[in-house]
Amino acid sequence: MNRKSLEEQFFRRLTQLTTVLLFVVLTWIIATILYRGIPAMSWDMITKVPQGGFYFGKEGGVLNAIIGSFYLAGGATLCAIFVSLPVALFMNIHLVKYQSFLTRIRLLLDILWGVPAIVYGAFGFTLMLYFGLRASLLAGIITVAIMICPIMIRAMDEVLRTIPRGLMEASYSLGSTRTETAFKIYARKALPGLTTAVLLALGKGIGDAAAVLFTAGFTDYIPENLLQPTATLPLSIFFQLSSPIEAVRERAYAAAIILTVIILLFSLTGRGISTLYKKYSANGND
Amino acid sequence: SSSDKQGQQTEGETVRVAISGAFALYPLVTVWAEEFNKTHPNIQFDIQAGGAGKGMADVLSGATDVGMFSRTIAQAEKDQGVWWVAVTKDAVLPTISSENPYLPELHRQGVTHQELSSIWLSENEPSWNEIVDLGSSGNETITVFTRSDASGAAEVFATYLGAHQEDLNGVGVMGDPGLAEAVRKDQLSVGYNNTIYVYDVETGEKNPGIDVIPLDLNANGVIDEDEAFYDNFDSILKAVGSGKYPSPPARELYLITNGEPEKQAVISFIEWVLTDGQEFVRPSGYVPLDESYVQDQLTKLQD
Amino acid sequence: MISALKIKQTGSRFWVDRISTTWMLAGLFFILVVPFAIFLGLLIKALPLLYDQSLWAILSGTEWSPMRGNFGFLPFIVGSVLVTVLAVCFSAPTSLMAAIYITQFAPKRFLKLVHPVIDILAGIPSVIYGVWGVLTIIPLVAGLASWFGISSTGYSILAGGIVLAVMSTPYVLNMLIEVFRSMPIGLKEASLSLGSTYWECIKHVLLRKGLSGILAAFALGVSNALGNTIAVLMVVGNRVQFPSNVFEAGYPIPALIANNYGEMMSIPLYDSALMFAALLLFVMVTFFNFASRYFIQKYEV
Amino acid sequence: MVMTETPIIRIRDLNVHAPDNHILKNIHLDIPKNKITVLLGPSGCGKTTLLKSLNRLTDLYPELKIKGNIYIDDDDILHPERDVSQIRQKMGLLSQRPYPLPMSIFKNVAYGLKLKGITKKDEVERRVQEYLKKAALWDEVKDRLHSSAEQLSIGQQQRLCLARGLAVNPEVILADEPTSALDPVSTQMIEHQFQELKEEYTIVLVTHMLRQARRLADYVVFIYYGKIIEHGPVNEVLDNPKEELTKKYVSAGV
Amino acid sequence: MVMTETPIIRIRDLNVHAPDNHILKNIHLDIPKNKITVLLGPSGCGKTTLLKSLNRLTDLYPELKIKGNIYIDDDDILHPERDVSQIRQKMGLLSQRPYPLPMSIFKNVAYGLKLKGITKKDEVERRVQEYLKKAALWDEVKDRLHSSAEQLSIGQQQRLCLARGLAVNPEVILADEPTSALDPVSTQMIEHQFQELKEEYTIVLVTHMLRQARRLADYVVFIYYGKIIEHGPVNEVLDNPKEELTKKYVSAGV
Ligand SMILES: Nc1ncnc2c1ncn2[C@@H]1O[C@H](COP(=O)(O)OP(=O)(O)OP(=O)(O)O)[C@@H](O)[C@H]1O
Ligand SMILES: Nc1ncnc2c1ncn2[C@@H]1O[C@H](COP(=O)(O)OP(=O)(O)OP(=O)(O)O)[C@@H](O)[C@H]1O
Ligand SMILES: [Mg+2]
Ligand SMILES: [Mg+2]
Ligand SMILES: O=P([O-])([O-])[O-]
Repeated sequence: MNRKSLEEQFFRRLTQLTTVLLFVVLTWIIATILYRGIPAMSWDMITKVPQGGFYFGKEGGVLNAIIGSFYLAGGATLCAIFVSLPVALFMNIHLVKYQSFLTRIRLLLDILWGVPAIVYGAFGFTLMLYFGLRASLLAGIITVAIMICPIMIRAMDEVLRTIPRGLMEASYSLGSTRTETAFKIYARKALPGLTTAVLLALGKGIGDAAAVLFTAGFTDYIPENLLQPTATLPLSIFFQLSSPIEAVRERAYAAAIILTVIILLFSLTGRGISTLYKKYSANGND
Repeated sequence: SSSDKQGQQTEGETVRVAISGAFALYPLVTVWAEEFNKTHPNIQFDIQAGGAGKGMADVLSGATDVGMFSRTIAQAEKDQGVWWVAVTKDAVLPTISSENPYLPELHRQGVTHQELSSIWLSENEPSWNEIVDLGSSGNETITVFTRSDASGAAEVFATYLGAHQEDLNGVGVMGDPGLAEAVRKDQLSVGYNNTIYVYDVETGEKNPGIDVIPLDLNANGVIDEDEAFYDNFDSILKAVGSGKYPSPPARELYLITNGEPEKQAVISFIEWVLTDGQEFVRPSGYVPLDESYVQDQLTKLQD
Repeated sequence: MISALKIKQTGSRFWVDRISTTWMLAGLFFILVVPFAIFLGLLIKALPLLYDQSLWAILSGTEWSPMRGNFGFLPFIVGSVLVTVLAVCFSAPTSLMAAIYITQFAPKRFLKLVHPVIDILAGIPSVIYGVWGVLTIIPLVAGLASWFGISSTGYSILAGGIVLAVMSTPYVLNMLIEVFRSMPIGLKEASLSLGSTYWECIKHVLLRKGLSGILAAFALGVSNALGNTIAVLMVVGNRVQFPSNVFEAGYPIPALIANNYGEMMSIPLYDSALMFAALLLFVMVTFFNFASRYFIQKYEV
Repeated sequence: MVMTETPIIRIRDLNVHAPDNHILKNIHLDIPKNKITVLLGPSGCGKTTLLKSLNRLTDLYPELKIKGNIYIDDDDILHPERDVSQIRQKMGLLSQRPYPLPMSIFKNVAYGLKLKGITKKDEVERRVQEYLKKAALWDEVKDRLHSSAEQLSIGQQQRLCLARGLAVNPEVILADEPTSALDPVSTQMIEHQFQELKEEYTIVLVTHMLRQARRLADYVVFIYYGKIIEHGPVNEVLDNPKEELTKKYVSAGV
Repeated sequence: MVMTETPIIRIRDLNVHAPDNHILKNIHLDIPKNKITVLLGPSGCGKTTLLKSLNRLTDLYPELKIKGNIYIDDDDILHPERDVSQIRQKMGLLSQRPYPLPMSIFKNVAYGLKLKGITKKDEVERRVQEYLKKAALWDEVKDRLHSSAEQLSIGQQQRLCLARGLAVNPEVILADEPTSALDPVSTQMIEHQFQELKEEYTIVLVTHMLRQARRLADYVVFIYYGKIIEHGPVNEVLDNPKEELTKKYVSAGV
């Protein structure tokens, strides 16, 4: 009896400690960014595009990259949702009967998680040249969307898998079609988890520079249409970090703060919306 | 902001010129583009760094108009029809931490070509007293750093040592700033950096924490008067310009295109870079080309 | 009366179902084509190298000097495996523990706090992780090494593993949180009302119920780690060698690709070799996933 | 089943296998229209599986292998190509374990209406109220129609699912122990409801309460370990069972 | 409750609130030792919530606010610092909705034994068999003890949970409609079981079957909308109810 409660106490503490440790590390990273970035932060950073010699420590900001990242990550995430949500639902509703087929699909998707972003970049680059495109917002969106789709699908899939079969039965016995079951019941039931999946993929899409290095190009201007090249924050940060000027490297952290704030905004709105829609559902499936 | 830029447009349609390539040239080209824009507001430059090789690949595949390039152009690349023009020079310097315990000795004695080779090319890393005469002390091994990413600087430095980048030993660190940082932190290490990563462009002083190993060019065991030009940015740039600092590891930096440039915007930009543009080179921490050399390059452009 | 059951297949519901099913199928088809396309693309590009040298020579070779035509991949394979194994050893248990704490022990609003933090971390560019690693992990590892009496620059397999672990944590942790969050309360009730302690309930019931999800999260974490480039290459030392301990530098495959993709045009067979590297990584990930599938299936009830 | 009525559902040679279990064995059964057919049998004998087969919900369980024919309208619904979603709308199943949809109480019922194409707001409200009343749930939930249905008590969930199931207005109601979690008063009301419904609908009911069977059934089917042991009009089977097994079961009457 | 026996559980001023619902109102109740106390009341009146409070399973629902005192052997279990796992081991709850643990049938029962520290293989096997027999499930599952418990029929799951609950050998058994999904034969066997158990255990039983209450109960508590309306020895409450509400409920008897 006593041993049991000791064990319980031990693991409670252990998991707590691990969590604290993990969050110390994680906040440490965020703190590093803040610590180095705040001094370099200025209003110009978010209101101006780079002026001459920005990468030499002169005036300007990263508005081009902010807008570019919004366009690119937003566009790619939307495209990816457009593909991923239906696919994940399809797997868990239309294909429940074909478990072995599902296992294979999951295998393929998992493999895609392991393809380096740079290979997606090269892949997108080849496609882009094949279609006679130049580095552009469009090419970037397509590449990034292809890159984050597997992440989104698999993360969604893992969430949808936990929904009890009985709910599908309930929906079917009312005469719902599979589509209705998918989008009205399943998507709703799993909404917070789906949001997590989307945000996870968005993170990858907004933060990974390698794929866009090849396909989105870079520019100090704000793109006006899909065929123009676009700047992105990770690339902008990358270039600033490679500058010989200390002050510019510090600015990279300021840019990282901006990126952090953008993700935070996405995160809060995304999760906010999902709780709003999900208020009728208790936590934990039956 | 961008609307300002477009507001200045007076005539003609906007032309976009895409440039990509070497990190070494990236800051300077952004300055050039900005200055050039003042007189040619209808040209928009899209400039990105990514390494010399990326510039080459992009140019050859037609993904960009102009490449920035920071090492000698390989035969395989010439065979594919690349066209190039030198636009400025800079140099790669062997660097150490300013905390290095043997700094005074090093400054006095310098290192010879052969000693450098033994540091970067021999399988077993030498100790400090094999490089400099330190009496009984200095038997710690030298920590050798090298660039991990395929880069012009590394290739030029390796060429100086009679090798290729892939032959350089050492822990590979990404990027010039990364290498400088690694060298700065490890008292017993050596590395190599582009000049602008060693000296502060504004003050001309060496950046804190980092120092240069002078080259003992005549291998006489001491740094002579005319081998001592590492004090500040100006003197090293002058030495590079005059050829006192050998090339390699000094090098020319190029703009490249796929075949001879045809786009009018590209031609006039390169022309401007070789003429008016040269005045921005020195303040940015690069070495301007000789007058006569510029003429060479210009004729190259004109035929 | 029987015809009462015959329903005309008309109406918007029917069409919506048709259209959306087609759309779903098209999406699935599209996304399933991608791995094959990537595989084929890489294979085609890697063929010149395979014509030039025997596969065995490439895989078992230890010499890497493209200029001289030596393409030995063994050190890279070893580097990749080591870094990934280290990363998983760090991130899997911590993520699991943290997910358990966050979903089971901590007050509910803690999760609300945790979520944005995780989202942010998933989105921080890998260069930033790399720089952070250089600033903090490298000295730490160097110090640790000297404590063990080994001299190390800090740029090492261990540093790579740590940075990689931190980077894959948001993915693994997020998925684990979802796994635990979706556990039916009734299941907990069932175990608790038998008089199990909360921990016993977690250990015997929740972990088992979530087993396939947990393993899937780990497997995805591994895949993700195997393919990570920039951040790792900034701290791992990029030295073509077989590290004799974790404090030595190594050279994982993605780092090889990222370091050299710029130069591949200029050296014969180089592009082919780098594409082969990507292919190799692809095959390794595939192999790993097959293995983990097998493992998961074996342990599912 | 010897009966004068035309059967609405004809089950022929139905066999359902699980990997380690032969769940239903050679089921041959006709289900008459506008009658209440009650399935009786010990727990685990395969009643739920039979109901699910009628609706092809067995599709959701890959481990189940199902063979045989089920004709509705001379149409074999077990045919793999058959599109089942309309069949399911005509045959509402009230599952043994109630599963509220992840929405509010109101929307749970409105969902069924929406599927039928009823979307006008006041019409929906009127109907929701009507069905909740039919299911004897209205009084308890009228003040919290818009809170989550998942937090209802089990008995309330069962009634909610009944209301929802009635709202889609199926032709055949397959009810799997629909009053198992209900108190006598609610049970009475629901039974009354069923009696009214049978004028228009066909009802297949699973119950463990022999008295309920007596009160409601027109026909009774007694299943034992996956086999139909006896079936026929209620008084024949319950009052004069022919088989030994049936006798034993009936005499245990609770 | 006016009673001569020493109460094993004393509930004082228990109030449970949900955000939009006052579920239990001022519950004041003594539960006698070694007797069967039956909780009666319409669906949704709060019976399950009351049982869960006794076990502090209400902790799992953050939306529920619980106030008051529950003394077990003079120990207030609602005290936040109180270690509940011991309490829970003393008071086995059979939940209304059976939840098999995600393991084999055998392990489901063995799990309870393991918690008690019984791990010797043949001892475990013997006991698993014993409890499965007690729960009237052995015959049905003896050939597939090692297949997943989640695929059992609902009634089988209910009996499995009973077997599992008995295996931990609690002092108080809180049974929430333990026979709701069972056929008459199994129900009889389980009731018989309870009657034997009460020699050693205290049993609190929720049921909707008045006959079951009559057969089993020593004491009866009638709850209505979260309030205790009437309680007392079984014949007093069921045969001569004092309150109008109780009368109405009892007369509906199914
Ligand atoms: N977690 C919760 N949140 C909000 N309301 C709840 C919650 N749990 C129960 N309720 C409400 O409390 C009331 C009592 O529920 P409880 O489950 O105790 O009823 P019950 O008497 O067991 O009914 P039944 O016989 O149907 O099982 C119900 O009206 C129910 O809707
Ligand atoms: N998916 C499944 N896989 C394996 N066995 C199953 C599955 N579903 C049901 N069974 C088994 O088939 C038998 C019949 O189950 P079913 O649910 O049809 O019983 P039931 O007559 O409805 O019982 P109850 O009255 O307890 O609900 C049971 O022995 C059960 O264990
Ligand atoms: Mg059943
Ligand atoms: Mg209840
Ligand atoms: O210009 P580099 O970065 O390639 O030296």
